[in-house]
Amino acid sequence: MSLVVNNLQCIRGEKELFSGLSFVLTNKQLMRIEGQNGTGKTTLLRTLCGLSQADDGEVLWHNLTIKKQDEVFRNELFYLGHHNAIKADLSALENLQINTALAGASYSEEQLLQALEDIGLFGSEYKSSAQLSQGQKRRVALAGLLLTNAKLWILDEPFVALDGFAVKKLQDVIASHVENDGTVILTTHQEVPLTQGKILTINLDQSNNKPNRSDND
Amino acid sequence: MSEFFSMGGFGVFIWSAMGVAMILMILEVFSLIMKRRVLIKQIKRNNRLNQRQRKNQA
Amino acid sequence: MKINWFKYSAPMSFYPLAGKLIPLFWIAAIVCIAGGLYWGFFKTADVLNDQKQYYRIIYVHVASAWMAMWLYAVMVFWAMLGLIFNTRLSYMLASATAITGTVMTVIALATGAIWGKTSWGTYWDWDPKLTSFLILLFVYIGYIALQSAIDDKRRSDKASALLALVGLALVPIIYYAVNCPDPTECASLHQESSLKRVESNILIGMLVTTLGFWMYSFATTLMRARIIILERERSTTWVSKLAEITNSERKH
Amino acid sequence: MTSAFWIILKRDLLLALRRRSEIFTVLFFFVVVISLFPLGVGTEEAVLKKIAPGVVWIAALLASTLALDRLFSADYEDGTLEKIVLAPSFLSISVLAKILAHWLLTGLPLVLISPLVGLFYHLPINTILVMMLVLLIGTPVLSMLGAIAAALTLGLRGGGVLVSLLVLPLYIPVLVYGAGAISTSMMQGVSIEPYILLLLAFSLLAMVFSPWVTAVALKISIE
Repeated sequence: MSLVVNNLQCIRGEKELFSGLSFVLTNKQLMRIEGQNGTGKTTLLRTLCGLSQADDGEVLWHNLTIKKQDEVFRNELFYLGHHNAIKADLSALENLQINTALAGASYSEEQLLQALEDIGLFGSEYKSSAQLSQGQKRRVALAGLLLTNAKLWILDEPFVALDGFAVKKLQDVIASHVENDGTVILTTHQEVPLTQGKILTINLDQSNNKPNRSDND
Repeated sequence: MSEFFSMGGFGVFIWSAMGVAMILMILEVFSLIMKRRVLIKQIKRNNRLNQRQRKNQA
Repeated sequence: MKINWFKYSAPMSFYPLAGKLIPLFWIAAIVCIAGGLYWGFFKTADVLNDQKQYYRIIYVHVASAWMAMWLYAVMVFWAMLGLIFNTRLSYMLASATAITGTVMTVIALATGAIWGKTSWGTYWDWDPKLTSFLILLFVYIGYIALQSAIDDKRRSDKASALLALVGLALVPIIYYAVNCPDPTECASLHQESSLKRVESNILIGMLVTTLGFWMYSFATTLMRARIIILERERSTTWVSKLAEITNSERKH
Repeated sequence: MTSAFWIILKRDLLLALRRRSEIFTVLFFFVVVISLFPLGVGTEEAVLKKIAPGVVWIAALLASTLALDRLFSADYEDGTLEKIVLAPSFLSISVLAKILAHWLLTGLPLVLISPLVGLFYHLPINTILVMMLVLLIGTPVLSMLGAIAAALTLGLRGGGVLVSLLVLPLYIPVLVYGAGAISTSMMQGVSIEPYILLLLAFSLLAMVFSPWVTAVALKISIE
């Protein structure tokens, strides 16, 4: 099980975000993507998911390009973007239930409630999400991580808006996923200590500051 | 001559049809030429700015 | 001679090639339009006597109407090529074609209205042909509006290309609907091909003018494509090395 | 595979139930438009009977486009759309669920309230029934074609107006045959069957192609 990135290039507008990006990520590995704002961290994550199209290069999962194996790949992928996918008109529990069901798994109400309690939302399960704070909404989205069977986690700034308790909890969850043969790719300024496994880092800053894009398509 | 232009009484219609077509086509070409001119001026200005910046940095 | 088509699918190679072709298309356009109209006005006196003089509108009307429809097909062709091969030049050509197509549709509608005043006594009639062209105009305008509403060029190219394809799929249905508002009568209504009834003398003028309009469309489309290329590639080195960019401003 | 369909359908209906005002806004818009016409063109019975088929369809087209803007944009803004795209099921199936929910919330209420038009415009009973039937067949086409335009204009400034501009010309066949069927039903001894069959054909064609095209458009738009 591995994620292979070959010679990836992304251009947005007239700016080349990155090019010639290659790496291999296997189980028990965590990759941190660093870079200043606007260097293409989110674009890279979205390209790895298949939400965005690369201008050049390819992303392989199980030695097959992700375009060709949509279903298998998406079953093994957990993606958390900037937005939490939380509906204000639904309760925390309903949101979690719908989001996990969309990802293809159904859980009993006890399991869902337990996940919400574990992430520190005890007492807010039935509250309308409109009443939840930004950090609490993020927790609802992250509660999905406690339940999912996905192998590959792609998390865009997962620690944003979380307080100390939730940060600690999330660090533990990520560490134990890596320990259990999982793979994690994330963008963050937060250290993630691992008890087992390996941390890789990519910095997108160097590939920036190119005045001109190459001439050939 | 005037007989030719009157076109048996249909002159107004015929010449206005020709006129409309011609005006629209000329307008299209004119706007293309103007757009290109403005664009080239912009690119030149940008390039000059870039060159100056590079000199200042050096 | 083997031509490397992939080479010309890159904007950098296409730009100078188009620059060389544009004057040729202009010459062809002017010669054909002038020739066609000359024929139409001076060589058809035997067919078009005083009561039928208004018929001369048809040279411009038919030429622009055919081009309006043909350019839509051309636009869809480039859009489809873009969606299949993801070549940027195809998208650029599709959007360059759209505006000339719109101009042709407007000319066809305007001259059609004037034609209508002379032959039916009213500028506008909800006749199927005029209505279809009005809808064609709406479709062109929708395409252009969508394209200009999206700032991100990649998205704007793909989204408008998809819209052009959807339009192509629906145009026959819309055309059928405006032609046969009553489906039971439509089966019996059999329109004779209008081309066959046209005198060959007039047909020559019509065809030559149409050819001229076609050449005109080539010229304006290429001009617009060059502008789009310059706009999008303005920060590349090849654009900054172009003769028109490097030469100094003219001194007065 | 089908589970995503039911999840999305149930969720959209639940959301609408929690925020009922949105359904009623569309419905009242429809009622307001049809009651403005008699005030504008006069209240003569013969005139009203003549224009009723066109009026009801144009009001339905406008009401349907009014709600299109929100079809995908709410999911787009809060990130749910990314979840739907990345869900391990066919995107076109999920899209079909969204379209069906949209029709149940905006199309079906119009069908149910349309007898009111009959009342306002002095239509005979059998014409009212025909009107309900053609609206029932025709309004899904509006939702399905509208979904394509809504997906293409996702997240754009002024998207609502643009959607109408893109989609209204595409609605013409439904308008022509939908209104044609209602007019014909007021004539003696003319069958409305050809109209109904054509509308059914449009409905089926749209159902086959629209979810697929909309899915492609969504993928382009969220990139």
